[in-house]
This record gives sequence, structure tokens and C-alpha cells, in this order.
Amino acid sequence: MDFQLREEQQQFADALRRWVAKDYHHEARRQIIHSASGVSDSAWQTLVELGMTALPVPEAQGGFSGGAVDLWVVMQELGRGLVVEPYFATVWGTQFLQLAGNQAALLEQVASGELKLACALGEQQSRHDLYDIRTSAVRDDAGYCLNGAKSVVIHGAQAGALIVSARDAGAPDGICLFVVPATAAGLQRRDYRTIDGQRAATVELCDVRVPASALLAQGSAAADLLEQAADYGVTLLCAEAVGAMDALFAATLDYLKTRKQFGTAIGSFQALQHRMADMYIHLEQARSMAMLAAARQDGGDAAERRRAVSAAKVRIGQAAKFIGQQAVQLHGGMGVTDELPAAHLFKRLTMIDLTLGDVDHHLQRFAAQPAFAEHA
Amino acid sequence: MDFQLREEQQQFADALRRWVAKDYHHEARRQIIHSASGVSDSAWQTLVELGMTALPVPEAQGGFSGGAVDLWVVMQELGRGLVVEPYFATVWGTQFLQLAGNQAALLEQVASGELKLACALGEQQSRHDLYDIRTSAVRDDAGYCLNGAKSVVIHGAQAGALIVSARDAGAPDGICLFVVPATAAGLQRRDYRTIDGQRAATVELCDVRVPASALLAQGSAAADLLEQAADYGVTLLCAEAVGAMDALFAATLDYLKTRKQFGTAIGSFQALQHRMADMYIHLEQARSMAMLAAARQDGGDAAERRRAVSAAKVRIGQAAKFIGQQAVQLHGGMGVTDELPAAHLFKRLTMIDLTLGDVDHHLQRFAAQPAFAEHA
Amino acid sequence: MDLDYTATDLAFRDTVRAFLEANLPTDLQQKVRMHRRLERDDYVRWHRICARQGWAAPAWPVEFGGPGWSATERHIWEEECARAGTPPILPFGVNMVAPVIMAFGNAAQKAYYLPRILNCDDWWCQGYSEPGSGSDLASLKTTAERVGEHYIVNGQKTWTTLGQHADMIFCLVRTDGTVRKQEGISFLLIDMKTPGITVRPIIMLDEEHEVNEVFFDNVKVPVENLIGQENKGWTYAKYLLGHERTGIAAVGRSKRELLFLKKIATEQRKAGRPLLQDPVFGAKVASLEIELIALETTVLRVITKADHRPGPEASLLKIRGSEIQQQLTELMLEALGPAGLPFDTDYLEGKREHALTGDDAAAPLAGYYFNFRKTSIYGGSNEIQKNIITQMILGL
Amino acid sequence: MDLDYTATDLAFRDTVRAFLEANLPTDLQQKVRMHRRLERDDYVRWHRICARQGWAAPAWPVEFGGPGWSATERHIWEEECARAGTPPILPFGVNMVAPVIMAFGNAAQKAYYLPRILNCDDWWCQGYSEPGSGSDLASLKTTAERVGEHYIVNGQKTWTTLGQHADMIFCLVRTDGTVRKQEGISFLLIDMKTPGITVRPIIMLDEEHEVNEVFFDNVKVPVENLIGQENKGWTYAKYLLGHERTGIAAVGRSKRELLFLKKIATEQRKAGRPLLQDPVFGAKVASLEIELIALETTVLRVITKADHRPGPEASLLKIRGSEIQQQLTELMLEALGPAGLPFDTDYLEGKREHALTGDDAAAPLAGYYFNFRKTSIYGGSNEIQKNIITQMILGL
Repeated sequence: MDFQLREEQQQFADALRRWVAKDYHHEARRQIIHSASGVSDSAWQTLVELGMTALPVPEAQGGFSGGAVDLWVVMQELGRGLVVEPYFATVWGTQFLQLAGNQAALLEQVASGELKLACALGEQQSRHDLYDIRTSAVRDDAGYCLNGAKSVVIHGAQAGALIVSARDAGAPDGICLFVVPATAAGLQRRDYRTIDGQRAATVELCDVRVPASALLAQGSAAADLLEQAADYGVTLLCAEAVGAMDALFAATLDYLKTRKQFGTAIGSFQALQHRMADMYIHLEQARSMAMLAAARQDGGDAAERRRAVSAAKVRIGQAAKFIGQQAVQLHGGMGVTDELPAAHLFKRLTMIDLTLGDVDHHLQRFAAQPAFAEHA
Repeated sequence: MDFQLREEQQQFADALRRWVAKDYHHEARRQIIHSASGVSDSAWQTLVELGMTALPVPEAQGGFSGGAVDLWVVMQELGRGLVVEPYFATVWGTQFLQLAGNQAALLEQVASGELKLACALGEQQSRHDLYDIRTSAVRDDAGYCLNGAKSVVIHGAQAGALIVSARDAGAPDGICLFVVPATAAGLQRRDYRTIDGQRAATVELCDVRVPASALLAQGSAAADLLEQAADYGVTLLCAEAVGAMDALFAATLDYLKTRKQFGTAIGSFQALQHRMADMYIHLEQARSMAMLAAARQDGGDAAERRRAVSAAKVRIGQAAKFIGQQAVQLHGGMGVTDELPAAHLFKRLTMIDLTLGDVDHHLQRFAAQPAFAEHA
Repeated sequence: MDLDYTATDLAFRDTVRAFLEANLPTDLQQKVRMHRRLERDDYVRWHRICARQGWAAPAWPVEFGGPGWSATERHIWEEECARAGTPPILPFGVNMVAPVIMAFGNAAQKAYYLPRILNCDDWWCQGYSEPGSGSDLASLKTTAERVGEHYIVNGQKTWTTLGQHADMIFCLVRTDGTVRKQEGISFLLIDMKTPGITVRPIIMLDEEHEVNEVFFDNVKVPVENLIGQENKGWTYAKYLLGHERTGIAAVGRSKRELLFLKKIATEQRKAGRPLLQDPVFGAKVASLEIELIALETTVLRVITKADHRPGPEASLLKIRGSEIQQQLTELMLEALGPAGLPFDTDYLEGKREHALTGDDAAAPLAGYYFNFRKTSIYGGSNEIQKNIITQMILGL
Repeated sequence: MDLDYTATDLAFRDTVRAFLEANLPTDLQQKVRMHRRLERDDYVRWHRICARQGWAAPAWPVEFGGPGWSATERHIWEEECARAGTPPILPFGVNMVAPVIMAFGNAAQKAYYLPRILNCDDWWCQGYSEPGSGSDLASLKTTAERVGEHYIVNGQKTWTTLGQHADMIFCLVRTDGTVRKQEGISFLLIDMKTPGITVRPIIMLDEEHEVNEVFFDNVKVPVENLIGQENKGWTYAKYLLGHERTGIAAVGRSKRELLFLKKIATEQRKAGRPLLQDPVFGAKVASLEIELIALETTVLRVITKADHRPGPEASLLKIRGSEIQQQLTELMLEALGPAGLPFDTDYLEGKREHALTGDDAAAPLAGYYFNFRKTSIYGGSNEIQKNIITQMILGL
């Protein structure tokens, strides 16, 4: 058993941290999120150059065959640095393509940085339920015809291709997954900012026609793929959250040591010290759980994976709420302004909880696993 | 609107408090709970002399027609003093008799102190659901024949008559309520201590025959009566809990002011001060809710009563857990010994939560009321 | 013990309800209920509607233009305004500077300022906090040096709520730096148009411009703008703190927001039924509703005490009131799920009639959650309130 | 990062499991699993079974009779013992006084005491706490005055766990009252049969006799019972605190108790189905299980660190470990509902084979809940642990 990072993992991490400090600091990020596009081409180029887009792609398609733990290291640093580029969406989409198989051409484009992906799964009515799908797929001779609307598609407007979930009109119990080019006729995107500085889009599909080869999976295979890829996405978000919590914790500790009130550093007040100790405990417990979820991705046991992933999302959601709210409180007035990274970390952490299932959703999923019912 | 007690209410309270201080202090109580009977005849006699048994009984039957608020005052003092006599059980049983009507003879005996009552409602399988009844009532020419077992009947073995809930064998959806003399043939009681120093009993009914006049209510009237009387019982328990929390809060505050560690009173440590401030807030919020529940007993609006009673039991359960656990923690090692009243108050408060529906039970009942679904 | 309103109270409530129904403009009501951002004119319009009725300053004595209401009536008024969804009457003039002027101002100050406050002729803001003085207010550094018939004011105030609209600011300034920090402070009224004043926005984490920094660079303030005696300002500020603060519990607004939360949670669905009926989410809402009912009862206990004097119980009301407000926003956001992410400032500011995503109710709620983290920080942070309880109530 | 046990670890686990299956007496296992009270003989029996195998002191160096296990193997051993439901091997001899004797005792002390500890020939108890010194241990007042070849000990110790059974007590005593409080303390071993020692029970809030007061009235202790140097006792006590304390998280026991909680919650029913399937109760259990999984992972992170030295992380493990234990007992009691009230001491003490109410599993649980409030108080209260985190990890 070993919780240490390998040397090259530590090297990615260091490289990313140096890049963020130099080119993606608070002011640079502010300009990006308030820019028209909301992302930075040069930042993306750097990620490509650092090998980050090749990382999740198999070697056969020009990538580095990075596992969940490798991506975990990267996402943690992007979380720490509050990077708003479409990296998570792309890596997550990559996982769909890999699990589906036969997508070498697209994977090569991802590895080289040419292609960004997004996952258009949620709909207006679905809240956290990824199986609540009204978008329909009708089979015809040429392939499929898609109709429906996807909401809050993270970095949907920045992507060159979208993973789309739909319900097979011929078999209403059946789910289909497609990869759809962003340029497909009938596909419309409305791009907007999210409150944590990212971008998302509403994606409307109006008689969008795709060839049969766009079908990634259908029926129970699609349901399994969707679940497994969603778990992978959750693991990435957990890693990002741990990075963000690390940064927020450090910023708050620093503030407690420097901010003076009543003639003394506020970190000398016991009530605040114990609050900070509670934050420390939350952080370490969340970190443990996130590590476990990453480690359970690459193994073969789906039951263990489900438990670990849902446990991680729950524990990280709990920690993120506590650390986020308390960090703001301990920063006092400054904590509620747009000026400090603390507030932005808090916002991002809050939105991570709302993405891919919140604490209650995953608590319920955890409790629904067969292992939960085992008893003495 | 007026939250003050009337003068005579304050007088009851003062008289009870003087009595507890003189005759029902910690050591006296210890002897009572470790005695064979677990109750004190002389203490009961004092309660009778102070008019406490007459208080809930209508004037027509020799009582004082005390309302819920009057009883609330009494129960609060008994809670403060940790009195373990069968007063709650008797007053609660009285409410069943009064609501049923036509029970003048028994009520007179209650008023005079001759008759103690107990409510035999819960069963092994029922947990908090008072409608989960397996005890059966079979009608015959002479009256009814009862069979079943009631568990954790508070002061069941000390009572002269028992309120018994049963299911009408002829109409399985129908509940019946009976008043059964403790001496009835076929009725067996197994008396035991409860961990909070009270007494309870298992009551077995084996072909117990009662006349038709023993039937207090049946069908939907019985269900309503059961609910209303249970709400009344909850209100009494809430008052007792507020008294106990008052005492526990005061003892803890006193301990913080006198116990020294590291050369200073531990009450000078800010982390403990803020904990104590949290306890204060819990206490006052619980007190408010308990008052509201009592005030909503005597009015006619059943919907308002249900909401207020369940809200009170929830809020008091939350406060009792927080105050109880923290009081013990702040007392340090002494808090976990049998020697201080603090531990006994904590135990009683814990058991009140398990009686007549816990926090979750009443939270769910509150949420099931039609008013809860109203929205903007 | 009788926990019902009297018939007189109920009749008063009906009067208030009728007034609100007839006079609260629908557009304002919609803005408030839908959590859209209020502009200067919105506040002024509503203030003047109340002023015409003589109800703009419920707590003022009749001699200065108050309506002569009892504590219970004032409570009912606040409740009903919150229930209807009126814009707030900002406290800086009516409830903050006015009581100080009444108690410590001279005749000329009373005659000039009070009617203008009552009618919202001046927009007031508060100049207490400074960058270095958060919870430790008395450590303030802005100086006022007496030179002839003026004070020359230099320094910086911060967290000045809606100061960007203000005509006047009341400030605590240091007039004697040689004595104990509480003893060298004076209470000064300053015209915001005076040369040397610069207002700089502070943008909140929901990107709203709600507070400001105010810089004073050799600002000349006539000595007649001093309230009471020089160096007694700390006493006046503390007087205000001892003033009626049960409204701080914000029970009325929270009741309205609870109904809004339930609306959201009824529309959002989980496992095929309204989220409000989900046992876990429902339990959270129920628990919060119960806390609110308890708080309302606690407020009524405080204001109906025969010998009622505002005291340290206000700290309890502040702590629980702010926590309830925060939890309401938290549950609203939780109810939305992913629909909480889109951030449509154009809609919030009224530049677009409907939200980009089509969901007008959802659009402001994440911002609302973030913004309301302030309620446990401002007005004496909840930690400071616990210190007050510790000292004043518990005697520790 | 590889979070699976190695094949060697797994083989070791199988060995341990086989040993436990073959050697753990069923009656002891039943007592432990069913939360009945253990007697002196129960502890000794199990200790000697382990001693025969050479596994009674997993953390001891091989030279003194330890099995030479790695940190991971020790963890597996603890896990498996907890899983099976063995009685604990009491720490007072093996884990508390023994490491001090090894590090600071002389050759004669090592030769005499260590084998006796390993075989449980002596029952040890701890004489640290005093009535006036709770969290402030160094303020202890019990004195030891050197007179010829003896120390004369006077004073009182308290919270002496299972001292009623003890043959020996190790004490911190004051040998110099004129210096800084930490500098006048010595570490003394005292035979409990020495005249002048009185043991008085302290009854816990579940009415169990688990701890004691120990009074010393002119107790003569031979000087050869001093460990190390006079007045250096505080250093030795602190050495112990820095010792391996990851076991304090009690993850293994909590995993067993979680399964027991689920058993109770499966048997109890709500709305016609097992309580464990109630969404609200199920969510509480799930949340607790997740916390426990996280804690287990945190423990593994700590013990597998390449440069592992026990440090202040132990405070995290103590805090969360004790809270999880407490929450488990809390949920067990909550699951029972009214069935938690009956208090059947005769059954708990083994005087009756079955509980009076017929529900053997339920009978001990209220007492268990009450008793376990101690876990956040003893061994350095959780408040003290937070102070340690504050100082040692956060640097505040």
C-alpha cells in the first residue's frame, strides 16, 4: 500500500503549479473569465504543450495512457489554480470515447489538443439524474435523428464534439450515447458564464442527423458506460475540489496569522483556532476519500468503484461546504468580496457540489449499493 | 400576547421547587430509584397535597381544571428536579379519560391521589408508531376480550388502571381504546428500571375481559383521541425537558465558572464560551417552541396543534441532544460519572427523545401536515 | 400565557395589509420577490409611499413624525412588509443616524435633518468600519482635526453600504489620538458632495456593487455638523447598539423566503415527485421551518416583555436570524442542482426581461446564496455576538 | 499511489484470521459482540492466549518478545481482532508502562517487569490524573518524599481504569515542589498491595464500575521502583504521548459496530420496512460509514508514510475516531426507539442469561451510548487535541 505520487506525477504537478503562478494568477484569470470567450487559447496551448491533453489518451492514439491517478494529480493542480479552461470537460468526454472503443480518430485529435469535448447529458428536468433523458433518438436508414435540449453543458460551446445522451424512440427503456460534431446541422448552443467563472451552454438539437458510426453505445451497455464515465467525471471533480480546498485552507490560515484585531492576530482566538482545526480535519478526510476514489477507478470491481466514488463525492461535498463557508467567515468582510481568491475558490467548490450529483444524491446512491445492506 | 405565567402558576412552581430542594435532592432521589419499588409513596403524597393530582382534573370531579399551560409549569419543575414519580403517566392517562368523557368516577380517584394511571400503547414492533397495534380486542356479549403485549409502559406497574390501545378484531382497520384495571384477571406486568431512573413495565394481556363500559373510544374517534392525547403527552414531556435543560445549563455554567485548569477558570477559554453560547441559544429556542406547543393545546385548531407539537418535540430533541452532550463534555470526566446531577439530567433528556416519537418521527409528521406543502 | 394576537392587533394587521395591497407597486414587489437587484429609485419610491402614510419611521416618537405604534404593532408592520415583499426602508437614516440626532443632536440639527430623513430627501450612509478595524471598531484611524470653524477629515471608511447613492454620511472619526481609543472619537455628519471625498466600489462575490470604500482627503466639514460633544462619539455609537434590534432576526423576510424555497422545491423533481416530498430534503426544510417558528416565538417573547428593554438577547436573534437566512439560500441553491450554475447578470440588473436559460426564479439564487454569507459577518460578526452572550448573559 | 494490500499483507491477514478462528473462545467473542461487561478473567484469558502465540505485544521490539511486525501488519492485526470481536489487550502494561521501561528503565527493571507484562502476570493501571488536574496533567499534587531507601507517597489519583483489579500502578508523582511544575515530576512503579493504598470505585453514568480513585497514605515505595532519573518523569510521560497512537482511531472496532448498527436497524421497522431503508435514517448511517471509510484511509496514509513518525496527526485520528464511535452508539440507540429505555444490569453483568425484556441485543445499548461519551473526554479531551492541531500543525 502506497499513497505517494510517482516522480513523474510530482513533475506534472510542479509544472502546472509554476505555470499557474506565472500565467494564470488571480488578475490573469479575472481577465479570462470576463473576456468574450471566457477561455484562453494560450492557456490551452500551454496545457497541450505540457502534455495534459495527451495524458488521458491511450498510447496507440498518441497519448500517454494516463490512469485516473495521473489525472487526479492534474485536476488537483487545476483546482488549486482555479483554472477555467475546458480541460475537465475534454478529459471527461475522452473517457466516454475510450470506454466506447473504436474512436481512434477523435482520440488522436484530443491528444494533439485540436479537439475539445463536452458532455451534453443533463436536461432541464433531470436535476442530478443522468438517466432522466427526454432527448430522443430515432433510427433511420442513414443513422439517427436527434431531438431535444441539454442544459448546463459544461464548456459546451467551446467543444468541437459533444457526447450526447438520448432515449431510443424505438425502445423507450433504452439509452443511447452519441458523439456529435458541434458543427452538425440543427445543433444550436447558447453560451453563458457560470457563477464560478466557467462557461456552460444550453444545447438544442433540432433534427440533428448523425451516421450510425456516431453511436457510442446503446441499451444496457450505454447505461453502464454512462455510469462508469460519470464516476470517472466525479473523480476528476473530487480531485479538483481537493486542490481548491488546499488553496482555500492555506489562504485562510495565512489570513489568521496576519490579520490583526483587538491588537493581536485573530489566529490567537481559540474559537477561531478550533474552527481551523475542524477545517483541517475535513480537508484531510476529504483528501483520503478522493484518493480512494481515484484508486478505485482503474481496478475492475464496479461495486467497489461505485461505493468509493459516491463516498468521495459526499465527503468532499461536506468538506467543501464547511471549509468554504468557514473560510469566508474567517476572512470577515474581505471574504465576501470578489477581490480575494478565497471567494472564487468558495464559489467553485460550491458549484462542484451541484455538478454530477450533490451530497444527498450520492449519499442515496451509496446507501442503495448492495454492500450497504450487509450487517452483523 | 403574553408569555408571562399567572401568579398562581408561579406559586405552584415555587412550591414544587422548594419541595424538590428539601426532600427530593440528588441523594434522596438516588435512594428512591434504587429502592425496590422505584418510587416514593411520601413523594406522591406531597404531590397530592400540593394539589398536583387534582390539577388536570375538571372541577366537576374535584379537580382544578388546569389547562395545558398549568401542567406545563408543573412538568417543568419536575423536570428540573428529575422527579421519577408516576406523575406524567397519570396526567397523560387523565387526558385520555377526559377526552373520552363519562369517566367521572376514575377522574375523582385521580384528583384525590388514590388512582395512578399509565398508558399501555406501544408494542415490541411499533417503535414510534402508536397506530402499529397488534393487541386484539374481540367483542363478546359481556364486553371485550383483550389479548396482546405492551412494551415499555411508563410506570405501568405503579398504575391502578391502564389505558390500552387495541385493534378491533371485527374491524381490522379500527382502533379501540380501553381503560383496564390493573387487577384484571389475565393482566400481567413485569416491572423494571429504565436507564434514566424511572420505571416501566411489560404488560401482557391474556384473555383479559373488560365490560363494554371500559371502551373509551373506537374507530376514527379512537384514532383522533389517541392522536390528541399523544400530543398532550408530548407537550408534557417537552415541558419536563425544558426544566431539565434549564437545570443542566445552570449546572454547566456554574462548573465553567468554578473549575480551574491551567491556572484559570475553564470558562475563560473562548472555545468553551462559544459552546456555552450555543447551548444558551438552543435552550431559548427550545423554550419558545415548548411554550407554543402548550399554548396550542387548549385552542380548537387541530392542524395548528399538530404542527406546534411536532415542531416542539423536534426542537426540544435537537436542543436536548446538543445541551446534554455538551454539558457532559464540558464537565469533563465528572460528567460521565453517576455522581453529578448533570449525568442524570442528560440521561433523562436522552430518554425523553425516545418517548412518544423522536426527532425524525416528528420531523416527518411535521412535513406531512398539509400546511407544509403551501408555497409561494 | 396567551400566545395569540389580540383583536386589536389583528385589526391593525388588516389595516396594514390593506395599505400594502393598495400601495405597494407591483414592479417593486416583483423585483423583491424574484431577488432582482434594486436601484436607488426603487428604495426612494417605496420610502416616500410610506412617508406619505406617516409610516416610514415606525420606531420614531410621535413628536418627530413617528406613528406611535407599540412594539407589537411595529413587529406586525415589519412582518407584513416582509410578507408582501416591499423593498426595505434603509436603516442608515431612519434607524441609525436619526435616533442619535434625536438623543444627542441640537435643536437646529433636529429641525433640519429629521424631516429630511423621514421623507428620504437625503440618502444616508454609514462611515464606521475601516480597513484595519473590523470587529474592533474603536481602533478606527480616520482623523478630524479642528481648524477654525471646520474639521479637516482624512482617512478611509469601508463597507459603506450603497454609499454610491448617498447624499450624506455619518462618521466616527478620531478627534483625539492621545487618549484611550474609545475616548477620542467624535460623531460627524458629512455631505458626500464635499470636495476631497472619493467613493470606490467594492464588488461582492456575486458581482453586485453593494458596498464601497470612501476616502477622505482633507475634507472640510463645518463644526455645526458635529453631533453632541467632541470625543463622545463612542458613547453615541454604543447608544445605537442598545437600540431596538429585534428586527435583526428578519423573521418576516425569512418566512417569505421559506415559501419561495418551497415553490422551487415543489417545481424541482426527484425520483418522479416534487423534491419537497423527498424525505431527506423535506426533513431539512422542515427542520429549518421549525427553527424559524421558534425564532419568531423568541422574538415575540422579547418584544412583549412588560419591562422590555432591548438587551443582549438581540445577539441570539442576530445569530439565529442570520443563520436561518443563510440556510434558506443554501437550500434554494441545493434544490436547483445544476440549474444553479448559470450566471446572468444582465437579467439580474434588469437589462434583460427574462433569464437567458428561461428560468427567472433560478437565475439569482446562487448569487443570493453567496451574497448572504455576509449576514453572519456584518453588524457584529456572529463570533462577536457570541462574545456578547458570553459576557452579558452568561457572565463568563 | 496503490491503495491495495500487497499479496504478503493478504497472506498475513489470512494467518491472523486463522489464528483468531481457532483460538478466540466463543463465550468471550459473544460478550464482546453483544456489549456485555467483561470481567478480570476475560481480559487475562485472552491476553495469555495471545502471549502463547507471541502476539500479545505487537509493537514491541523482537528483543523483548515482540513479533517483529511492520506498521501495516500491526494495523491488520488490530483490524482483525476488532473484526472478530476479541477482548482488548489492555494498554496500561503493554503499550504504556512497557515502552517507558524499555527506553528509560534499568537492566533489572527490564528483566523483571517486561516478561511479566508480556504474559499478563501483573495487571497494571495508570496513576496520572488527579482530581484537580484534568487536561492540565502537569499540575499534579501527589508527592513522593525520599526517606532512606524509600519514597513516601501521599496524595490521590483518579480515573484509574480497572484499577480495582490491579497488581501494579505506574504513577507520576511530585518529587520537587520548588521548581517549574513540569520539572519536579518523577515516574514511579508501585505495588498495589503496599499498605496505605485505598481503591475507591467511581461509578459511571451507565452504573458500570470501570474507573477508580486511588488514595496514597504514607505509602512506602522502594527507590528501585523509580524509572530513570528523579524529576525527569514528565519527559518520560511525553515520550509515551509521542508513541504510536494510530490505534486510537479504533477503526476496526467501529467497523464491527457499524455492522451491528445495521443489524439493529434492519430488525427495527419503520413504516413497514427495515429502518435501515428509511431514507433519513439510512442517510445518517451512510454518512457515518463514509466518514469511517475516510478515517480508515487516513490511518493508512499515516502508517504507510515512508518516513512515518507518530505525530500530531494522531490528534485528528483521536477526534474523528472518538466521534465516530459516539455516533455509532447514538444511532444504535436512536434505532431502538423506546426499546432503549429498559436498564437490565443483571443481564449486563451476566447474572441473568437473557435480558428481562427478551431483547438481548438492545439491552446494553443505552448504557453503551452514555458510557461512550467518555471517548471525547479521556486520553486528552477533543478540545485538547484541537489545541495540539492548532499549535503543532497549523502553527497558530
